[in-house]
Amino acid sequence: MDDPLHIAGEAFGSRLIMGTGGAPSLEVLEAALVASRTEITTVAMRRIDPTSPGSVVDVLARTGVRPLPNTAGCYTARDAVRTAQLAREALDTSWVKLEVVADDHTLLPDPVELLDAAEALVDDGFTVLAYTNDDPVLALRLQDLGCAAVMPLGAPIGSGLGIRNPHNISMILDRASVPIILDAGIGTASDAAIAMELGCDAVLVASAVTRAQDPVMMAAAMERAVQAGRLSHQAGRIPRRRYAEPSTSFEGLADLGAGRRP
Amino acid sequence: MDDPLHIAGEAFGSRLIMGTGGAPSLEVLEAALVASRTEITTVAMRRIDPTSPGSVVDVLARTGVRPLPNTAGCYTARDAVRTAQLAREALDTSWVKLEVVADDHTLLPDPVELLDAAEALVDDGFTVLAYTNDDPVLALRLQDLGCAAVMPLGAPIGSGLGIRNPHNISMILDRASVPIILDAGIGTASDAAIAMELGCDAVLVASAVTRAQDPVMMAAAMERAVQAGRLSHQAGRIPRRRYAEPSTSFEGLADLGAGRRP
Amino acid sequence: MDDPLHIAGEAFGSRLIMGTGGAPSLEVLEAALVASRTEITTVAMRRIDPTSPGSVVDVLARTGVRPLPNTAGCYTARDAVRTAQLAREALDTSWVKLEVVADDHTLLPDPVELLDAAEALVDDGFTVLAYTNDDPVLALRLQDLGCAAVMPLGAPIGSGLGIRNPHNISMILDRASVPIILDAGIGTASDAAIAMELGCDAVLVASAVTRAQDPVMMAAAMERAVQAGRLSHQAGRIPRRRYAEPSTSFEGLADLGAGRRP
Amino acid sequence: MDDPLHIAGEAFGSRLIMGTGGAPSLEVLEAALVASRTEITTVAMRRIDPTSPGSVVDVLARTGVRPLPNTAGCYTARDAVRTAQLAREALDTSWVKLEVVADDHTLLPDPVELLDAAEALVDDGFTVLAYTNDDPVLALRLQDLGCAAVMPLGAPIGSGLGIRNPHNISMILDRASVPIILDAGIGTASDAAIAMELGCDAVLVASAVTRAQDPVMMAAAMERAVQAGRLSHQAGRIPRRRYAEPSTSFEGLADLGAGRRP
Amino acid sequence: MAASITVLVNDAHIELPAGITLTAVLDQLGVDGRGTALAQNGEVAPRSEWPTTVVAEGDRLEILTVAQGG
Amino acid sequence: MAASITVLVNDAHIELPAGITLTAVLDQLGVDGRGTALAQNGEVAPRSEWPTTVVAEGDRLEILTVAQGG
Amino acid sequence: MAASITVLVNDAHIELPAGITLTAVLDQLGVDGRGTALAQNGEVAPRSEWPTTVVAEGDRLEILTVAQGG
Amino acid sequence: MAASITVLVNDAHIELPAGITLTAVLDQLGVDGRGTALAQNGEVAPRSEWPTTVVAEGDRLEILTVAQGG
Repeated sequence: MDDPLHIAGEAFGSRLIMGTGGAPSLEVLEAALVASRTEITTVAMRRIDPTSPGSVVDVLARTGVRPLPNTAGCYTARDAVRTAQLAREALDTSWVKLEVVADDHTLLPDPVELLDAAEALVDDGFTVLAYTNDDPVLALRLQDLGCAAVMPLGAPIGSGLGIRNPHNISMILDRASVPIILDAGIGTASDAAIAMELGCDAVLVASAVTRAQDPVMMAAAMERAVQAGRLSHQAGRIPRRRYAEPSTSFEGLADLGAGRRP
Repeated sequence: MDDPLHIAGEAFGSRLIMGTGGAPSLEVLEAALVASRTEITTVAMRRIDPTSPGSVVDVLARTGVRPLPNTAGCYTARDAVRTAQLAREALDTSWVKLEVVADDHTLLPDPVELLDAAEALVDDGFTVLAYTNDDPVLALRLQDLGCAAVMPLGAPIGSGLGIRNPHNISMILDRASVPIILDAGIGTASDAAIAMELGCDAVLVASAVTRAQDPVMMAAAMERAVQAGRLSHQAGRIPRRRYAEPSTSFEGLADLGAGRRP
Repeated sequence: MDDPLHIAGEAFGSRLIMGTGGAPSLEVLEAALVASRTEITTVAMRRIDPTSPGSVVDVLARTGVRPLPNTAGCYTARDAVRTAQLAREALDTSWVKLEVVADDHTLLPDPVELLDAAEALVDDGFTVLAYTNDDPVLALRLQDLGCAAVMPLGAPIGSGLGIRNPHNISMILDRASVPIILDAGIGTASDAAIAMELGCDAVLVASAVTRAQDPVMMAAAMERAVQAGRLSHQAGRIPRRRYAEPSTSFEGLADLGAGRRP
Repeated sequence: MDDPLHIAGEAFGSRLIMGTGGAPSLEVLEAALVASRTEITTVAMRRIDPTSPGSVVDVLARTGVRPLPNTAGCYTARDAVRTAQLAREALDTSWVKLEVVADDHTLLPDPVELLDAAEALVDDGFTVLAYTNDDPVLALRLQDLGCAAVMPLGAPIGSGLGIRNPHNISMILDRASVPIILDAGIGTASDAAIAMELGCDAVLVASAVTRAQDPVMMAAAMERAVQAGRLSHQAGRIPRRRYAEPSTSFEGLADLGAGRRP
Repeated sequence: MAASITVLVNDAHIELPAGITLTAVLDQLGVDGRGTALAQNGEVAPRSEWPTTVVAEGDRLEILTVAQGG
Repeated sequence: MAASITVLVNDAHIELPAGITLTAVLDQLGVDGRGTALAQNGEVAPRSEWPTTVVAEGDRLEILTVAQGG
Repeated sequence: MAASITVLVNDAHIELPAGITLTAVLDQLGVDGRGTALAQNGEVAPRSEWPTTVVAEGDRLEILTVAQGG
Repeated sequence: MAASITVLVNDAHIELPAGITLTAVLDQLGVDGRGTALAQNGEVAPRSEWPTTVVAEGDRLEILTVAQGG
């Protein structure tokens, strides 16, 4: 595996994590997961619904993509911890994408509850990937508490506004000792490329793919965008210059009898 | 060939055009051309240099990439036309990337000379791909004169500043009836993705690849970025929203005994 | 007069030029002109309309603001020159704001016709203030032809999109030997401040004031914005830093018994 | 007093708050305070320095500007509360600008300590103006705790990076029931104008003025910028349009014999 | 004749035989155990204890499964 | 009895006395001369020549004035 | 003969007469009381109590004043 | 004894045999014809005419080839 992503000692070949939420059907979801080449996908815990045909469980089984349960819908540390514990029973995994939001209008994290939940889950043996805002202080606190990855947002969940504050993401990266996964806000492929160029270790997309007009094609776009951004980050871009720098040398220019350059 | 790019009736599988200028060696150039998967590459006409080892001609022969001669270094319509005619003899091609610049500090096109040269070359049977600034009026004039493609800049050549004025590029696309190829200014992979997401038909990169710290890796990055941007453009992105839109439904949320959402 | 603006040897105390177009009434126009403290205002030449009550002429007379006739609505050099000559007769002024547009959808200048008209008008003794796009090459040509001021746009007329390409404006300023007046595109007060901070010598606003919900209040806003931007440009701003720089010194910090800074 | 700013029941004529930190001398500070027309200025509490000539106290007395003590340099709620209490004794004021930072590299607030300090100070009868990051959740919590004003940053203190995330500031304003004062990050006059146009109630500047090359001139710039932004916000800007909207009507255009508009 | 109990399952009142185990509850409701978790009166019921855990009158059960989520 | 001529003023046909000067045309139309300009058959008519310039049958006159403009 | 005490004032050891009040400490140090605050052993000393508060051997005093701050 | 001529090739003076053709010039200079173009006195020399085009005393030749370019 070339240039793998390491989280909590495990290696992944893809740096794109896809969320399963928002897909119009399980068929589309499955095709998008395949097109995205993701190796990790987030799922939620919800009450059984006997009327629903098929199951995400079957999609996971067929595609072999590893599920990462989230705690979406939790407003308190207590609920988030309980939800993580239930997910551990359901999926036999101690990995959890921790979300503790403050309200359902912004879906922004509640800093105090988030820190409490992260601490409790780390204590309980979980591998915690923590969804957070783009505050460098909160990101560092989560890292110091023992989170396995920190997942700052680019913009509110589902907003498609891209990375509103690249400077904050960049400051988070400066002090990162665990993987930083850009989560939330991605609207289009270039947003994902920009995240990787900033130096993020991976990108999570859900709505941007599942709610695109053509989710499968957008999944393919995201797969390439994450690769493009990663390669570009590692290849070392040219510096920005105020004025032009010819890519074609003036040396050996022909004298064709007309005026030469001014 | 899936979703080909058509220029003057010919179809190309890649939407990335690579320039050959600026590469540290012919070996690196060749490897970058291969990594980029480009099918067209720009070259210049310069005086023979008996001391130079190897030749771009050999690289073209080995890689099979089609050369597109440019008129870089020309400040007048007269010089540009003469250079195009020489290139036609040298490479047995009537295709030309037309550049007529105003000064070597900005390398920005001279609008009047550019229009004159375009008209003369079209009259002389050339297939003209015209490098221009991002002025929607000039782009339309070039199209109306019979250019086969219009190549607006994102920023000055070699500046790496990206697309300074997406709104202008977008206005150019609104009235385009020939391919619009974003040329000049690309600094990194996400810039190329953004160009394609705006709706450009292709992207040309030279310095961004050849002068990157690792040109071959950057070529691979650009290849994916152009694909990512194209697919994303066609997949139909989600709308931008001011507030959050949950990707995880609240329906079926468990009642775990703690406070519910506010 | 403090820090006057000089155009063609004349000095002005205000660096804001207001256009008269778009105002809901002559009363509002007059009040806005007064609030703006402008000393120059653009007017158009149109056929007499015997049914129209009052006249811009009266507003000019009462406010004492100097009229600057424009050539709005002209698509050719010939029409623009003729219009300028008529305005000279009507207003006894050889000053003209030269506009030669390519189409009425973008209202962007036609570069070739614009250059022709500028040359003809300079030859005919006019003091030409030339409305242009933000192309540094075209701006330099107009300056070299003898224009008394160059007026690059920030964005299309009436679009309110602000300064789409500050980098181009900045390159224009680098080579300017005549006043550069930011014209078109201003939507709000901060846009005008930004123009002045870039180093522009003056700003022209029309729609941004006359079509605001409260034109008189917006005129007052623009007056202050232009001053703010000018003063700020001259005062020398602080450098941008990646990290914080305390404005409060840590020296002499009390020891209050709790933990000191980490 | 026209359009006053109300904080905790008191009215102020100026919407610019100036910090005293960073000025090269007390003379320059005094002149800048006068030029800024501010009515409130922040000060710190530090150990007496018998060697320092003159005192901020004298400057306050002469200018009549109301001091607002800050808790700069505090990393814990305990220290911040103690510092506020000392300032109350020193200046006979129960107003405090609360700062509790996480580290001296970013000077970003520590969310948990900040909330604790705010609660304790409100309980102790203080009028708390709380410096915070741009997290809409934290801003709402501070407001709900009884802070008299919330002061989100635009960028790190002293960085001069302007408003990095206008979308967050805008979301904070959507839910504000107390004055929102943009604090930290302002680098130049247009930044202050933008803050006011977003709808902020006031702006605080320190380094942007005191460390400018000419602090007194920059203070004058800021005074106008805040007015410009406020007036502009209230005047109701024109909508943004993709294409041009003529400010000069085409009606009554002369027929001068040449080609009419296309 | 077996007595029956009333249990609150996902907020719905359901009648079940007295002495029923969690495993049997899932069977009776036709729930496939894959990807499923159970909370009994707000406490997580470990999967290993489902076969031996008895449900009592008035118990609150939450039966959750994996669903689409961002 | 004075002969009359027909003149195209701002695209409208108007009947005027033969031999009328530009100054008299403006008077007759009630046009205040301030801020006004005249083109006769596509050529600018200098203000100083209005009193002495005679209008002929079929002439095209453009009478312009200052209007609001951006 | 008056006894003296040693007090830590802003981290510096200073010798002062025994029984000295806070007000007298400020006087002795030449500190203008305007914009000044005092903490004694980590606790805020209210201005109203300065004249009557006595300083003891080993006390830690913080004497603060208004300074430039952002 | 063959006469010789002096020709300006890419700004350098070169002595060549009188009557030499363009094709022979390239041979003599060791220039591989691939990707090569020729201008004679500012005019493009079509490749098809190289074998028959004779170079004269004082001619200006530009011999160009494909080079790296953006």
